[in-house]
Amino acid sequence: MFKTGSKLFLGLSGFAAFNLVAYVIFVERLAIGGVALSLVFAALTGLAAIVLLINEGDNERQPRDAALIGASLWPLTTVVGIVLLILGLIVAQIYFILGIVVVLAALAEWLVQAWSESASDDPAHNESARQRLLHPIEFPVIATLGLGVVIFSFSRIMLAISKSAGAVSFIVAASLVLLIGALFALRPALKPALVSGICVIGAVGIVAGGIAGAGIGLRSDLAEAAEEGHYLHRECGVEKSKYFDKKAMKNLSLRSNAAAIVELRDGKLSAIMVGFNTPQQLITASRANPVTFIFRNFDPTERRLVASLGNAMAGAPAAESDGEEADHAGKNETCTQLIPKGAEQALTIKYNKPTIAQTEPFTLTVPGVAGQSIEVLVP
Amino acid sequence: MVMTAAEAQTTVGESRTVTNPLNAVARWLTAADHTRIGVSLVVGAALWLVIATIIGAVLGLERFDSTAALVDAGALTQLFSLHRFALVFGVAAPLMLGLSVWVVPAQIHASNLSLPRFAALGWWAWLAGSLTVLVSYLANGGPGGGAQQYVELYLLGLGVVFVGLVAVSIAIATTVLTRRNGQRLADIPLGAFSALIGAIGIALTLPVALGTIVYVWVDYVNARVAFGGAGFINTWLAWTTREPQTLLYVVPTLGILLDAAVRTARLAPLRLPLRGVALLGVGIAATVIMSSVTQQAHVFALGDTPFATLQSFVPFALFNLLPLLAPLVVILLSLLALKAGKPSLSGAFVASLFGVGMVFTGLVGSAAMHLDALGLVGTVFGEAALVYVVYGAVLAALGAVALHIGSLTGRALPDIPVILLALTGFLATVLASLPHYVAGLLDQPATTASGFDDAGFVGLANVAVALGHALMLLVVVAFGGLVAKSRRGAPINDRYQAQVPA
Amino acid sequence: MKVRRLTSRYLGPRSLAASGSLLLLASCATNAPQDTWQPKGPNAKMIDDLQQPVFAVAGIIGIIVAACVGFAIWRYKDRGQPIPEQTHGKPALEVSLTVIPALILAVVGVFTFRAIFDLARTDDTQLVINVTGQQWWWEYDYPVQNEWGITQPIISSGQLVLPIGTKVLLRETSRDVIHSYWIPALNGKRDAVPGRVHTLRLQADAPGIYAGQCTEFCGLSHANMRMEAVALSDADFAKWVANQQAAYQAPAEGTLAKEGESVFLNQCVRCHQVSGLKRADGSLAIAAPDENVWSGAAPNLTKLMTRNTFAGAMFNLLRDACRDDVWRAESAAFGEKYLGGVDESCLNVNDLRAWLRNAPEVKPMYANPALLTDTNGKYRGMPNLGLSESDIDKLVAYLLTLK
Amino acid sequence: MAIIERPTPVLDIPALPAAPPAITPSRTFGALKRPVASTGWKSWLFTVDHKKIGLMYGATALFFFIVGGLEAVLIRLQLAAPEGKVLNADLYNQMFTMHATTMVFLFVMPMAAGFANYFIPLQIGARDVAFPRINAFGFWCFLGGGIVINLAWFLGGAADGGWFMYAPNSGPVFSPSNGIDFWALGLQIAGIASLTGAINLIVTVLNMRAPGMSLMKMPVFTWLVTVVQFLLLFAIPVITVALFLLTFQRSFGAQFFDVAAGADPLLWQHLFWIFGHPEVYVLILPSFGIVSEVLPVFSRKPLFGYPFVVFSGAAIGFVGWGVWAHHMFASGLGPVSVAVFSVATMAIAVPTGVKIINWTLTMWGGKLVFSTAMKFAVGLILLFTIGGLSGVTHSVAPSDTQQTDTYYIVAHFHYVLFGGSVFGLFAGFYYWWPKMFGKLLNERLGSLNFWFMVIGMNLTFGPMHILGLQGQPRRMYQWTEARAGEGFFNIAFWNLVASIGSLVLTLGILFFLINIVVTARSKVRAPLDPWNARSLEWMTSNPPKEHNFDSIPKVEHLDEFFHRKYEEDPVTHTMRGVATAEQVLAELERNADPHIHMPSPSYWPLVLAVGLPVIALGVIYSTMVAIVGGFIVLYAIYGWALEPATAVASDFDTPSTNGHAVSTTHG
Repeated sequence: MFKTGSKLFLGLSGFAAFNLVAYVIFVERLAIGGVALSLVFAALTGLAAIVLLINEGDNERQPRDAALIGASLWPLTTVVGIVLLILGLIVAQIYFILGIVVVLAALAEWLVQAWSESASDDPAHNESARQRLLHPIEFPVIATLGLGVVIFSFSRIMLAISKSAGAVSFIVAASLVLLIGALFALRPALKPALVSGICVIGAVGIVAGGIAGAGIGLRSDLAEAAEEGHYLHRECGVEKSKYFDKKAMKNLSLRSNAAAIVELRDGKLSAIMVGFNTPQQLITASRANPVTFIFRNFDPTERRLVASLGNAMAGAPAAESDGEEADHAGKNETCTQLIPKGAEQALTIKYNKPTIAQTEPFTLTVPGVAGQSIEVLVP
Repeated sequence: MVMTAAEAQTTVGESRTVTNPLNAVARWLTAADHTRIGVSLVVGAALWLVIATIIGAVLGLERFDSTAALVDAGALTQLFSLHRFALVFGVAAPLMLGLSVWVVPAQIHASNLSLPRFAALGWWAWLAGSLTVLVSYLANGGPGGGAQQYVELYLLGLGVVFVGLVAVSIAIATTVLTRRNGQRLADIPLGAFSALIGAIGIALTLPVALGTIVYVWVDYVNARVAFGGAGFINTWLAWTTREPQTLLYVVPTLGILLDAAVRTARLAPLRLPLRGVALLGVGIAATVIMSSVTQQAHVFALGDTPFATLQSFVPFALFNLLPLLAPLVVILLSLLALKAGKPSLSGAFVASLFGVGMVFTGLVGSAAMHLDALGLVGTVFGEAALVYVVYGAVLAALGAVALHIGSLTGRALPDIPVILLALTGFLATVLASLPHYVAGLLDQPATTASGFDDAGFVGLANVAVALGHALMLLVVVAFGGLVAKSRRGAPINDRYQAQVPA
Repeated sequence: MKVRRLTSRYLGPRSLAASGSLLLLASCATNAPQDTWQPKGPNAKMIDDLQQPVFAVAGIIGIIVAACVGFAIWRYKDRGQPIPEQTHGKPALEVSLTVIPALILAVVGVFTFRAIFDLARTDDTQLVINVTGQQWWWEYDYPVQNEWGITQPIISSGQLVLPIGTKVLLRETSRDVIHSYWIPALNGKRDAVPGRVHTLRLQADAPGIYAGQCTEFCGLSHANMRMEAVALSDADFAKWVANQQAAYQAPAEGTLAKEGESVFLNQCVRCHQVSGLKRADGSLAIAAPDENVWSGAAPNLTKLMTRNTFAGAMFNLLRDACRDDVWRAESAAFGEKYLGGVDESCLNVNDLRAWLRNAPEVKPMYANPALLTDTNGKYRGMPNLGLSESDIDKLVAYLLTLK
Repeated sequence: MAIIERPTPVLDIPALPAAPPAITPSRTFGALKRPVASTGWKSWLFTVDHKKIGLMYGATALFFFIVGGLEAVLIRLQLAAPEGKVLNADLYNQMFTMHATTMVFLFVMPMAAGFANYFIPLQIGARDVAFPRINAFGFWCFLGGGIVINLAWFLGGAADGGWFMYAPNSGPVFSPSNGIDFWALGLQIAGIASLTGAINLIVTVLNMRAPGMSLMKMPVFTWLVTVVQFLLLFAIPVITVALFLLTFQRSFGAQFFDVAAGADPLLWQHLFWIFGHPEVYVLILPSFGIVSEVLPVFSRKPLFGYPFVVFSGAAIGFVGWGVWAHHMFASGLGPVSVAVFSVATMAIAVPTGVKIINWTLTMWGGKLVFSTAMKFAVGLILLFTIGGLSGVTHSVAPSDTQQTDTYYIVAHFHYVLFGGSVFGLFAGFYYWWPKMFGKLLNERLGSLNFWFMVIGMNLTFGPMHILGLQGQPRRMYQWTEARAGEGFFNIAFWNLVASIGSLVLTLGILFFLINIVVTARSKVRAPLDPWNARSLEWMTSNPPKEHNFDSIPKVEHLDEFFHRKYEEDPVTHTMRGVATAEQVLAELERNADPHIHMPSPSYWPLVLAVGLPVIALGVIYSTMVAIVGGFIVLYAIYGWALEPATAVASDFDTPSTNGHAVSTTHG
C-alpha cells in the first residue's frame, strides 16, 4: 500500500496543497503562481495515484529483457526532423514541411520497429515482420532519394563544365562504369566490401563533384541564357544572344493545316494558301480566332518574320500571339526567331479587332527585306 | 554481482567487437543503451563546461576595469546570458542527468533504461538544441539580441533543449519507478533515489518553461509585445536558471554524496544511519518545484504590520529556506555515516562532499539575496550563487565518476589525484564565486562591465573570479586526462567491489 | 452437291434484290432536304455514283446469306434424323468463300481510292470561302478575290452564298469545339477543328437552297446548328457581292428605325458588328465580342435582311409563305427572289421578337449568368438582354433597314 | 469456405519448426481475421470464387442493361415526334451519352466478362482463375466505376459530351458541370477491372488448361474471349491515358486539348478510337464465341472450320488495331490516311464474313433443334450480317462522309451490337442458365422473348437506315418538321416507327425478366445435360461444385464431352451414344482427387476497390477526400500483400471423408 514512492508523492502533493493555500493567503490570489501550484498539486497527486496503482514497481513478474530493445537510428532522425522543423519555422516553409515529413517518417519507423520487436518472442520473425511492412516503402524512397542526389549532383557537374568537357567526362564516366561493371562480371567472387567500397567512392565522388559544381555555378553560356530567359527576346530586331532555342523552329512548323505558308524566296515575300493557286500578297484572316502562319526562309541569310499587331483604338492590344512579343520604338509587334535558309517556323496570332478599327493595317514583313509586305485583312 | 553484470554488458558492448570505425560511429549514432547515452551526455556537458569556464574567465577579466573593454559592449549582454545558459543547461542539467542515465539502471539491477530510445531522443535533442542556442548567440540572437531570426532560433533551440532534458528525465524516472526485481523504493541506492527526485522535478517544471517559450515565440514572431519582445525573454525564462530552481538540476549530487559516504565508510548499502531521514532529506529538494512554478522572487521584507511581515516571510521560508534543508541534511548524514563506519579517505567522497557543500553555499547565498534588507538584487551576488551551485555539481560529478567508473568499466581511478583535483576544484569554485559574494555586498552590479567602482577590492575580486574559472577549466581537463589514462591501463579490481555483499 | 445448289441460287435473289431496293426507294420521303441520295452537284454525285453499286452488292450478298440460312433452317430442322457425321469443315470451300468477298472488296477499293483523292483536290479552286464554326452558328467570310468583284472581305453568317457551276473551296476552322460542315446535296461532311484549316469542295449545278446541319456533336444546342447553302447564277452572285460591299445606309432621322439604331448602338454593338455603323460622335462602332463572348465572335449583322435565316439558321427571317415562295422558285426566277431579301411584309416577326425578348429561352445556350465562372464571365451564345417591348419594336424596325 | 483443403485423414499436418511463439505470426501480420463464410451475403462480398464473381458480374450488368435500356426508351420517346418535349437539350445530351456508356462499358463488356469468368475455367478444366483475389477486385472495380459514372445523375447531371467525349467539347469550359469528371474517373476505375481481368484470363487460359487440351482443342468461346483479353490488354491502357489526360485537363488545369495553348484536339480522337475500335471487337467477339458454342450443340455437328473461326478471330484481333481512323473519315485526316484506313476497314470484313459462312455451314447438314438459345444464335447470324454489310457500305470513305454521324451509323452499329453482341449474350443466357442455376429458362416465354426482340429490334433500328440516308443526323435532341421531307414515308413516319419498335423491344426484354422470375420460382430442376452439349463445362453438376471438377478430365478431343458420350460408327460414320452424361460424371467422381486446394476468401479486394471511388470523388470535390481514399487503398494493398493466398489451417472446414458431403455450391 503506502511505500516510499507513494509516500513521497503524497507528501509532496500535500506540501503543494499547503503551498497553494499559503500562497493564496500570503502572496496574492489567482495569480499565475496560484494556477501553477494548483497544476503541480494535480500532477503530483496524479503521480502518487500512479505509483500507488503500479505498486511502486514492486513487481515480481519476470521483466521483459530491456536489453532486447536494441540500437535505433530513429531518435536521432526524429531530432534531425525537429531541428529542420524549427529552422523551417524561422527560415522557410519548405524546411518546416521537410521537418514534419522527417519527424513523421522517423516516428513511423520507430513505432513499427517498437511494435515488431514485441510482436513475438522470435527476433528473426519480428525482424521479418518489420521488413515486410516497411521495405516496400523504404526501398523505393531511399532509392529515389539516392538516385535523386546522384542525378542532381551529376547535373550540377554537367551544368558547370563546358560542353566539350561535359561530353568527355560523360564518356569517361560511362567507360569507367562499363569497365568496372565488366570487372565485376568477370570476377563474381569479389568481396562485397570491395564492391560496396567502389560504389561508395563513386557516389561520394559524384556528390562532391556536384557540390563543387553547384559552387562554381552555371557555365557562362547557360548563365547568359538563364538571365535572358530561354524564349524571351525583347526585340524583333537583332538577336541579343546566340543561345536561343533553335529546336523551336523545327517543332512548331510540324503543325499541319496552317492558315498560310509565308515564303521568303528570291527576296520576295509571298503567302501560299490552300485554295489559291497563285502566291498571294493579301491574307484574309478570321477575327477572334488563332491563325497560324508558317514562315519558310529560302534566303541565304538568317531571317525572321515580323507581324505587326496593329494599334488598337482602345487600349487593349488588337491581337495576341504566342510569338516573341516586342514593344520597341512604340510598335506592337511579334516575330519568329531568326531562322536559317531552308528552315521554317510557325507563328500563331489571334486578331481580336478588325482592320477597320486600325489606323494602319496588320502586316507581315521581314526585316532587312525592303518593300516586301503581306497585308493581313481582318474583316 | 550487480556491477559485474553491468560490467559484462559494457565490455561486450564496447571494446571487443569494434572492428570498423564506421561501425563504431554507427553504434554511437544509433545507441540506445544507458552507457552510451549517459557517457554522451556527460561528455557533452564537459565540453560545455569548457565553454562556460572560458566565458566566465573572460567576463571576470572584462570587469577588472570598468572603463576598458575587452569585449564589444553590444555582445556583453549576450555573453552574460550565454554564461548563465552554459552553466545551467550546458553543464549542470545534462551532467547530472547523464550521470543518472549511466549509473541508475545498474543501481536498480536493470540492464537498461525503461525507455532507452526515448532517452536517446533526449540526448540528441539536447545536443541539437544546445548547439542551436550556441549558434544563435554567436549570431547576435538570444535574449535582447538584435537579429530577429536568431532570437527566434534561440527561443526554439531552448525549447528543443527543454524537450531533450524532459525526455531524459522521464526515461530516468520511469526506469526507477518501474523497476521489476522486487526491490522496494526505500531499498534502492540513494543515488538512484535522488536521480528520481531530480528527474521528476525537471519533468514537472521544464514543461512550464516550454509553454512559456511558445507564448513568447508566438508573441515575438507576430511582432507583438504582450510579453515584451526580445528584451524581456529573460523576464519570463530567467527562473529556470536561478536558484532555487537550479537545485532541481543538481539534486543527484545529494545521492552521490550519500552513496560515496556509504562506500567510503564501508557500510552495506542499506546500512546508512538514519536512512529514512536521508530519503526525506533528498525528497525535500523536490519542494523546489513549488517555488519554481510560482515564477516569482519571494523576498523577505519587514512590513508595516506583523501580518505584512508574516505575509512576506512565509513564502520566503517555504520557497527559499526549506530547500536549504536538503543539502544540509545530506551533508550531516554523510558525516554521520563516516562516523558509523570504518572510513578510508577516498576521492569520490572528498569531491562529492565539496560539491554538495558548494551547492549548499550557493543556496544560502540565494536565500540571502531574497532578504530585502541586504539589497543584493541586481548585483553579482546572484552570479556567484549560481557558480557555487553549478561548480558544486561539477565537483560532485567528479566524485560520481570516481565512485562508479570502476564498477561500470572495470577501470578505477587512483584516489590521490582525484583528491588533489577535488581540492583544486574546491579552490577554483571558491575563487570563482566567493569574491563576487563580497563584491555583491559592495554593490557591483550584475550583467554589466561598466558603471561601477572598480577600485580596490572589487577590481581584484573580478580578477580572482577569472582565475577561478580558468582553474576550473584546468581541473576539468586534468580530470578528463585522468579518466583517459585509466582507460589505457589494465583493468583493476574496484577496491569497493569486494565489500559489496553479493 | 449442296454447294452447287447454293451457287445456283445466286441468280434468283438478284431479281429479289432489285425489287427489294425498289421497295426501299419507295419507302423514302420525297424531297427530304438533307437526303444523301439526291446529289445536286458533281462532288456529291461522285459519292453517289460510288455508293449506289456498293449498296446493291451489299444488298445482294445480304439476301444470299439470308436465303442460305433460311434454307438450312427449313431443310435441316430436326425431324428425327440421326446425328450427322462429325465433319470439321472443307478447307477448299472455305478458302474460296473467303477469297470471293475479298475480291469484291478489292474492286470496290480501287474505285474508293480514286474518289478519295478526287474529292481531296484543292488545286482547281475557283472561289475560296473561309468558314468558321462556333457554338452554334457558322461564320462565312469571303477573302478578297478581285476576279469575283470581292475587293474587301465580305462577312456573313447563316447562309453560304455561292455561284453555280463554280468549284468553291471552303476553308473550315472553328473558334471553340469541333463542328462539322455538311450540305448533303453538295458534298459529304468535313469537320471544322479549332487550330486547323480543313478544306471542303462544294459545287452546285443549279440555283437553289441546299440545307445542311452541323454533324459533329458540339454541345448543348448542337441540334439547332444548321446551315443553308444558296446557289446563285453568276450574275446574281455578282449582284449579291456588290450589295454586300455597298456602304452602310443609316435610317432617316425621326423614324422608328433611327431610334432602333440608337438602341442597337446601346445594346447590340458590344457583340454584333454592322460594318459602317457610326456612333453619334461620328466614330465607327466596332464590336468587341471577344470581351463578352467566350469564343470571341458574334454573328456580323451587316446586310442582315439579305439572309433568310438567323440564330444559326435555327429560325427563318421569312414568314413560311414567303420562304416557300423562295425555296420553291424555278431555277431561273430563284436568284431574283432570293436577292429581294426580307421586307416588312415577309418578316417572321414572331420568332425575331421572341429571340430579342429572351434568346436563351428559344435556343438552348450557355447564357445563364450564374454559371459563367468557367468562362471568366463570358457568355456562350446570346444572353437575355431584358429589352422592353418598345425597344424591341425599334430594333425590329432598325434591323429591317439592314439590306 | 466450404472446400479449401481436403486433407487425407492419415496425414498429419507437420508441426511448425521451433518453439511456438507466444503471439502467433498470423495475428501479427493480419489486421483482420480472414472471412470464412460460405453462405449468406458475406460469402458473396468476400468471395474469390470465379463462379460467384461471374454471377455478380452478370447480375450487375443486367441491372445496367435495364438502366441503359430505359435511357434508350426515353431517347426514342423524345424523338417520336418533331420538337419533342420529353427531355430538354441538356438532359437529352446526358441521356445519349449515358445510354452508350452504360451499354458499352456497364452492360456488354461486364456481361461478357461474367460469362468468361464463369465458363472459361470450366471450359478448360480448371478449378479457378489464376489470380482469384484480383478477379474479385476486378468485379468490385467494375461495380465502383459503374456507380461513380451513374452517381453524376444525382450530383448535378451526368456526362453530356457523348460517349466519344470529343475534345475540346469535353473540356472544363465547354462542359462545366461535373458529369464528365464522374464519367472519366468512373471509366478509369472500371478500366482497372477490364485490365486486371484480361491479365487474369490470359494467364488462366495459357497456364491452367486441363491435361491434353492443346490450344487447338480449346472451345471456341474460350478462344475468342482470349483474343478479346489481348485486345483489352492493349486497348485499355490507351483509353486510360486519354481519360487521365482528360481528368488532368478538367480537374488540375492541364492543357492537353486546349487549342489556345497549342494543342491539337485530334489527339483525343486518335487516342479514343485506337481504343474505341478494338473495343468494338471486345464487344462482339464474346458473342461470336457464344454463338460458336450454341450452333454446334443444336446442330449436333462440330463447328464448321474450327481453325478458320479461330484464326479469323485472331485476325480480327490484329487488323482491328489498324482501322481506328475510319471513325474519323470526316475529321480532315488527309486523303492518304483516309485511303489506307478505308482499305484496311474493307479488309476486316473478310475474316468477319468467314464467321458468317462457317456458322451457316455448321447448320448445313445438321440436325437443328430450335431452342430459344438456337433462335437467338440464328438471329445473330442474320442481323449481324445486315450490320456487317452496312458496315461495308461506309468503309467506302467518300460515302462514309455522307453517312457518318447520321442515323445510318446508329442503325449499323445497333445491328452489330444489338443484333450481334446482345443476341449472342441472350443465346448464352438460355444456353447456360441450367448450368449456372440448375434450372431451365422457360422455353415458351423464351420464344416470346425472342420474337418480340427480333421484331422490336428490326422495327427500331431498321428505319434508322432510311432516316440516316435521308439526312437525319445523330445526337439531335429535336428534329424539325421543316426538314422531315414530304410524302407519307417521310422522316417523321420512320421516327415514329422506330419509337414504337423500341417499345416492342422493351416488351421483349420484359419477357426475359419475367422468365427469370418464373424460372426462379419453378421447382423443376434441369437435367444434367439438357442440350446434349459438347464441351467440358457440362462435365460437372448443375450448378457446378465449388471446386468445379472432382477430378480434372484428360482431354483428347475438341468437344471432349460429346466424344465421351458418342462414338462414331466406323462404317456409317454416324454417331451412336455410348454413355449418358450421368455416367460420364460418375466416372469423374469415382476418380475424385483426394486433395483439392482452393483459394480462400478475402476482404482486401473489396476494401481496395472501395478506396478507388473515394479517390475519384476526392478528385472532383476535395483533395482531403482523395487522401482518405488513398489511405484506404494503401491500407488494402498492405492487407492484401501481407495476407497469404490460402488461409491458415484453423480457417479450414472440417474435412469430410467422402467426396460429396463437403461439396456445396454458392447460394
